[in-house]
Amino acid sequence: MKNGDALVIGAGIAGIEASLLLAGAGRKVYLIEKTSYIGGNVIKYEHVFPNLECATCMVAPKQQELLGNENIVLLTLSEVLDVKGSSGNFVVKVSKKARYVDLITCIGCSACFESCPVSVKNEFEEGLSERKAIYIPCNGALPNVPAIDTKNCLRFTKGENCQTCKDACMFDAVDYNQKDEELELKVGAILVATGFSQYDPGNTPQYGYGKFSDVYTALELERMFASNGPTGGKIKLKNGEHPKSVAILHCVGRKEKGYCSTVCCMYSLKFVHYLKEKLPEVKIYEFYSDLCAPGKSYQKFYEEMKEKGVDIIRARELKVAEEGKGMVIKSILNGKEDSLPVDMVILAPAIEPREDAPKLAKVLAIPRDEHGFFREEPYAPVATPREGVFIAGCAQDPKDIQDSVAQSEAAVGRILATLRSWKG
Amino acid sequence: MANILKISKNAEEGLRELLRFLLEKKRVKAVFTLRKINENSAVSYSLITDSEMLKDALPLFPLMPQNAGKLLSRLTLKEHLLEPTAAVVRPCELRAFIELVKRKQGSLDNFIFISTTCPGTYPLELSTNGDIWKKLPEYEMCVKEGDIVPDIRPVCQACEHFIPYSADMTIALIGKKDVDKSCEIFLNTEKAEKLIEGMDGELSEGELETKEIKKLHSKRQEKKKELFKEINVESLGLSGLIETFGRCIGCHGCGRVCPICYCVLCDFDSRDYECEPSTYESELKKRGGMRVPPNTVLYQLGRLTHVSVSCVGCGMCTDVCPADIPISTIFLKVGEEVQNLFNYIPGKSVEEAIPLTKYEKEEFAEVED
Amino acid sequence: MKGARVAVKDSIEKTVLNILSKAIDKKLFDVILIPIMVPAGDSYAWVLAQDKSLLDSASSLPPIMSVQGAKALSSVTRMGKTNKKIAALMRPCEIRAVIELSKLSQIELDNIFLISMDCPGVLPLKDWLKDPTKGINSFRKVIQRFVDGDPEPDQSVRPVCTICHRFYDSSAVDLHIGILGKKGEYIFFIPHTTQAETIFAELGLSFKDDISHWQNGVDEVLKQRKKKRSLVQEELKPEVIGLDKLLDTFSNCINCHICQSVCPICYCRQCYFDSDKVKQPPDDYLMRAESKGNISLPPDKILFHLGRMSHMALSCVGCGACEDACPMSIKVAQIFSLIADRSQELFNYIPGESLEEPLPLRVFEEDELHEVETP
Amino acid sequence: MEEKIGVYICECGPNIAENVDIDKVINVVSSLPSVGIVERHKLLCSEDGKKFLKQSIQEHGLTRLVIAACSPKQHEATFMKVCEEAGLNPHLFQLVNIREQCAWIIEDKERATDRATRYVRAALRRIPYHQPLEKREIDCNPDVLVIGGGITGIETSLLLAGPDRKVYLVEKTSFLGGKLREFEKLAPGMESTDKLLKHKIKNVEESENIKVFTNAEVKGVIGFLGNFIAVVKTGENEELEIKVGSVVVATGFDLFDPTKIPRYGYSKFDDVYTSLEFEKMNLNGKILLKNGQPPKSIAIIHCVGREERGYCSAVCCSYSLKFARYLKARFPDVKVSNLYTELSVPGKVYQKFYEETKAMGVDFIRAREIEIKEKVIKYLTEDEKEQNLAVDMVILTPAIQPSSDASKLAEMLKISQDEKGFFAEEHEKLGPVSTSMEGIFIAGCAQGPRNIADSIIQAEAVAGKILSSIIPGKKLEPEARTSEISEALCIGCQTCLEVCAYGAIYFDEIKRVSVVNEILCRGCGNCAASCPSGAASLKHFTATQIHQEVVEALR
Repeated sequence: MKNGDALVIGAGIAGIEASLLLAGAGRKVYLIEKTSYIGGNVIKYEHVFPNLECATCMVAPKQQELLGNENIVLLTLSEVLDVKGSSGNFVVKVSKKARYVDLITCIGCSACFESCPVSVKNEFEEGLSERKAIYIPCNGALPNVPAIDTKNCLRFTKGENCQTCKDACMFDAVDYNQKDEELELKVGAILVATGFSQYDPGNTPQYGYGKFSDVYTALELERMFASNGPTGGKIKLKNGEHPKSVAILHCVGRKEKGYCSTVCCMYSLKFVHYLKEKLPEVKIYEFYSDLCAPGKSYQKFYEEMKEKGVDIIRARELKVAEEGKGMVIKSILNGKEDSLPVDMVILAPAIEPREDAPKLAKVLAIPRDEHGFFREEPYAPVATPREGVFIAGCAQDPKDIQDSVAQSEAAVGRILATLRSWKG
Repeated sequence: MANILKISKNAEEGLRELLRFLLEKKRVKAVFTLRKINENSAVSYSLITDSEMLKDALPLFPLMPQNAGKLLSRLTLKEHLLEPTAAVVRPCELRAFIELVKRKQGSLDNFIFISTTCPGTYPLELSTNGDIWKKLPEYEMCVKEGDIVPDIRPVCQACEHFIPYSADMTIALIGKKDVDKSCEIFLNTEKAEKLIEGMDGELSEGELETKEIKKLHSKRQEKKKELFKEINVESLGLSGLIETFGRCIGCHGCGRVCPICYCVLCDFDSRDYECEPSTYESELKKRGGMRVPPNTVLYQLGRLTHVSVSCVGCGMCTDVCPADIPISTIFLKVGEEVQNLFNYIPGKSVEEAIPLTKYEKEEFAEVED
Repeated sequence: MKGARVAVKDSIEKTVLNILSKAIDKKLFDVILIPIMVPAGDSYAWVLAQDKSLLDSASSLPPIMSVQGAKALSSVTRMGKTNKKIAALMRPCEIRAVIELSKLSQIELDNIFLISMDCPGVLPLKDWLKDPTKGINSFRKVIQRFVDGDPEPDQSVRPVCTICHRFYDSSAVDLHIGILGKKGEYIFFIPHTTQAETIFAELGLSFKDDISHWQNGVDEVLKQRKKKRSLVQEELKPEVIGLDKLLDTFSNCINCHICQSVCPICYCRQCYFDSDKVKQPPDDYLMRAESKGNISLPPDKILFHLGRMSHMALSCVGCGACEDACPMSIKVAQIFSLIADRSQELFNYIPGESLEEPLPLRVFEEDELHEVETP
Repeated sequence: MEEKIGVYICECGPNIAENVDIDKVINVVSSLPSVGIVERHKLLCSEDGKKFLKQSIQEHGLTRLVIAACSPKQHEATFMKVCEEAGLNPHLFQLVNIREQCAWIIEDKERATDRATRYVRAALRRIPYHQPLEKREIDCNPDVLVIGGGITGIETSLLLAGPDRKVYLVEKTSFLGGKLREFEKLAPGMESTDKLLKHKIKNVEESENIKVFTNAEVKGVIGFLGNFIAVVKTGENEELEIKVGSVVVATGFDLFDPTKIPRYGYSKFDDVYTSLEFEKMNLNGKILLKNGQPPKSIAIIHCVGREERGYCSAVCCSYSLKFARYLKARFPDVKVSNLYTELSVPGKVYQKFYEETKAMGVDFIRAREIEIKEKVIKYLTEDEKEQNLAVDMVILTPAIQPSSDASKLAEMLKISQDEKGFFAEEHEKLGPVSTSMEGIFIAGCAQGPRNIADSIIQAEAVAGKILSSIIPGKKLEPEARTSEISEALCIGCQTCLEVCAYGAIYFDEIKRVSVVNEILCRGCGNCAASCPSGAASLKHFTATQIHQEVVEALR
């Protein structure tokens, strides 16, 4: 008898959608998430193109539904160690790190981390703000239950007998005795929806990332604009002033990676709305090579953003250089050298596979393509050569939210079609 | 013989005094009466809880912006009053309310009814053009003399039920030469006597039904005959009705202001009376023409059958009719006929069942062949 | 635009009726919906006239508007389209109401042929009823003054008629009869649909004549009216700005809701404010009374008017039926058309102007009404 | 029966307890009519909190329940479940938010307490008017109607069809496979189409669970999720009635008509072809000029109609590259020039495909204001220079647009179209293949221009949605808080139909009234809000309930 249950790796929008559908079909779903929260990258975006809808508001209902669904076992702080067996009969070994906070008794009142003495950079906020050693990544994160970061907690690093968080908690939900676990799960199918990483612009020095203080990545701007972000939605330069002119550079790393990341043009245009909403006076320049606006609704979005007031410049050989006290964008414009002073630069870096993709590929014994994304079967875009293992979202190929959701629904289609006759 | 409380102030001031007393002594929670509500001296029924507000109250103002019966029903339709409330209403309004209560459209609980021997009310248009204020002196004169007040509503001039039947207190007005100096409050119930305990003013005994009242009664009867003659209501056949109601514009305003028309949705506004294509097609075949919207006279006849047994002749309908149709006169006549048939006086007593709701073995012998 | 110039015989009315009865003879229409004098001679009623003899007592421009024509037509077709070919001769404001009601599925326009006529206004019902025979004569003068092109409207008509700026044809009508421009010697038949052209061609009308006389006539009057309208409305404004003023203005209201029941646009079977939903337990009213020391009854006088306003203002055609029927002589129509003008402007919507234009509140546009957004 | 209302106030640890004087609230509330019991609890949403709640509901025999705690978003569902377990109809319960809307936002404890008391009083005033709404269950037909026999329709059918699920595949032409049949190869892999298509078609034709109708047309569809009845006119001109639970629209696309833009000279000059015409020529192995000669120089014009249609058709760039490869393969030294505006090669594979094609000696020219003359093309370069390009064959890549019968279909299925005429998805981000009509799905180019891989994804996505929502034997549980329309009061203006986003209201032509289909209704309340006479009302949110609540809150 084969097993109809499923394992979903990655609790981003693709993973969430797939889990909900599978659970709806009456299948038991194990949802493995590396971090302590669900929602992946989408919850970092205040607004999403082309409707400029609030992303967190958009996903929250699905997150709530997921947390409340009895068919779904959510395993946060977890990773897949090993997969044995074959389609319909996988045996998966999962390591689950302790959260040290009880998911049921904690009500997310935040009393605990207010009292924590440790302060470190908050990776969720792209390091633009600090967090405690017991923390939730941002307001509104779900599950609304903090986790202890053992790499920084005095108790776990220095062995000190600090228990301010435990004392601060009225429900005594903090439990230092929780242990990391290893679980063995039996499932019939596996869906990989581990998402993407952002190309590190440091690898392309000409963009001056890290060199100039006011050169930011797309994700950094997203958080800066986010109302629950480090600046509470204020867009400011390092010197605390508002930028008067901003350059947005497309295709950062496209040449190096050798592919177009599909979504940069659209979100870069979305930034026009971000900037104009907060700073109506700001001058904006978009430097791009080829406009990528495929599909029925993106051209319109392009035109709407254009109307908000932005110079869209097609240029080559972009460089961010120093001139006087400020920055300039050097480029080749219609064959001529050109130079434009700006006081903020936003980079649209390529989308690339996650660092741990190779490891996971190995564990799952599925191939990756030349760029390191998981490789689909020809004209079976969610299938891998290993029967019973499926892929969806940006783990397979750069794509926008709509296509990620579609692909995760597609994966569910495949899974349910193959596991149809087997007991759920 | 009934007990009387006499206050040496003019009737209206005295009544205000009484109301103030009731409010301040917390004998009642609220007072329902006519009140001047703004500088345009618009007068409207109001529910007053703060005795201060009584200064603008005009409890005896000769105007009926709405039939109070309808308002009291609106007030107590959902639940009965939990605390005592004094309502100053005209006899016909009180009767209307009682008719409504019989139909479960309100509740008498915790009401204290204060009424008057009613000289009648002026048509609404006199209040809109302000003339009503000029007429007040003449009104007071006729009241003292016990005459029919000129220019009041036609049906008021013909009203025989101007003595309240079931009021707790009655302010004697008609034929009282000293209404401008003293206020006679007849205490008809024990409840009434309890309520005024401790109020200044002299207690005495007396009769409400004076000879002036009887005089006025017969004057009104005469007037009624004239009124009916004017539109020779007796000889109004169907054709007559069609003629009279011919100018009806179908606004159903008469029904909307009629205290007895209590339906949530009038049958004649309901889907059942919509005109299907087939309806007028056959009509056209038969007659070659058809008036639309249809049912103009049918509506009036329908209302007549529904209302006449309980019509209290308050005259609201005529007053609001945009087409100046003497509806109330016709209803008064038909009402009288029907009510006599059952010797039923609408709103006289809450115990008396509505004729159409009870069946007696021996009835309508006269209509059997 | 071209039209047919028709010489007036006896009177404009006779000329028009004459042509209509011909139309019946020729079976171009089965029925004419037209105001006909009631037996008592003291009013006009809408009649579906199939037998053309009925037209003898009909009137193309009756002195009064006893019932708003749109109400008559909707009572005929609300339950479904008619199989008879009906020609309806109405005033422009009635036609406009017809168009609005058809958008609200209260009128089924299949087989209905709409004819409108330049309108000098109507007499207030009450005035008329004082002496109908006198009324007929005085209204003749009103018409004459109008066709003579005197831009100043006769003051004996409804107040809103004196400031009416839509007294001519709406583009949604099939045929319009222009009586302005030629001092009543000629009138103009102006077709808006090919159907109109073919039908009236049968009656020997050819639409080749120049109608600039009529157009000029309309423009003349229109100029004056627009001025007067804004003037009068400016004077009215102080009476309605702010809730207190509004309360005063409506303080005489006795809540009879006749304004609503005669309003062609108020098409609800039962008004929300007559429904059980507005009836509350006594302590509701007591509570409200206590908060101010008193409460005037019924409690939702002003609420009713505001509610009605918000429901129908966008479609209000300013016919004045409400004001005419108000037993308390409140300036309902004048106030409503003042509000209506503003709200219709907001959506640049002209009620009854075209059948295609959807009702503003039924269409959603992503960026609309920015002017009312709070930044 | 005697009403007995239970009131439970959650301390939510310090969250509420610290900012609200709960005892004070209890004092006020206890005296209110038909309040049976008032209690406080440390944390009602906790396990023992829920147990406590369940017990006290049963012990005290409560008939209605008011809980003052956090936002309904947080725990309404939680407590409704407890009610069910305790045997109390969950709609006889009202959750009062005294945390987010009170304790957390009002500094001053006294004010917060007063506010909390008001809210609880308001709830107590409202709850007597609650109706015990019942859950309903309806049968649900698992079978599927797929409209359109292209690759998308085929893929969907194959995934869905099974012993427990019949699929009816309706194709208007005489064959399956759609436009794909005319493509020799597929970009970017340049695999032969047959490899992909042939066996799929075979599988469809052999499957006993898929009934294929060719030369057929769907005449009408009525019903709702789980219970549709479709009328199909078959090739034999008979009309069949088919019962299905869901409908998939995969009707593909049409090409923009280039004659609409005269400057492209289509149908004016010889040897100007559309992409589909060229695919056919290539498939038949004769890419020849009208004069029978093989072409020496060919221009591929991109973005034909992009401006007019107002969107990028997503696939033209990549198939233009494919065309270049076709040509290079047949005539190694033919000159191929791509005249493009923006090169759109999204995703991990197409850039390479482009670079390799370019390396084969294919020209790429960024050109504007293209005008085609006899055997020559005039255009403006990037730096505004006029150029002439002599070619003997031109291939136009016209925009992808909705198929001609889209509007007819949309009307029949009551699904909406976007401003470009494609079928509109339920939600641009989260509902790419769903529509506003539950049970009706869209996939492939019918929803918007996309390539084959993405069309297949959507086909699979539809399968995912259907397989996970319509399970053989499983009943549907429609929303209980639906709206209702009073037949007596409705006057048939149909405003409600216009504002209903779920097609849940239909008009009864005979009675001339609007009627709510309670299975489709999601209880959004649009109809209730827009009905001028209040004939439409929303269960559990009736005018009276809301009025009572508001009045008490303001008292």
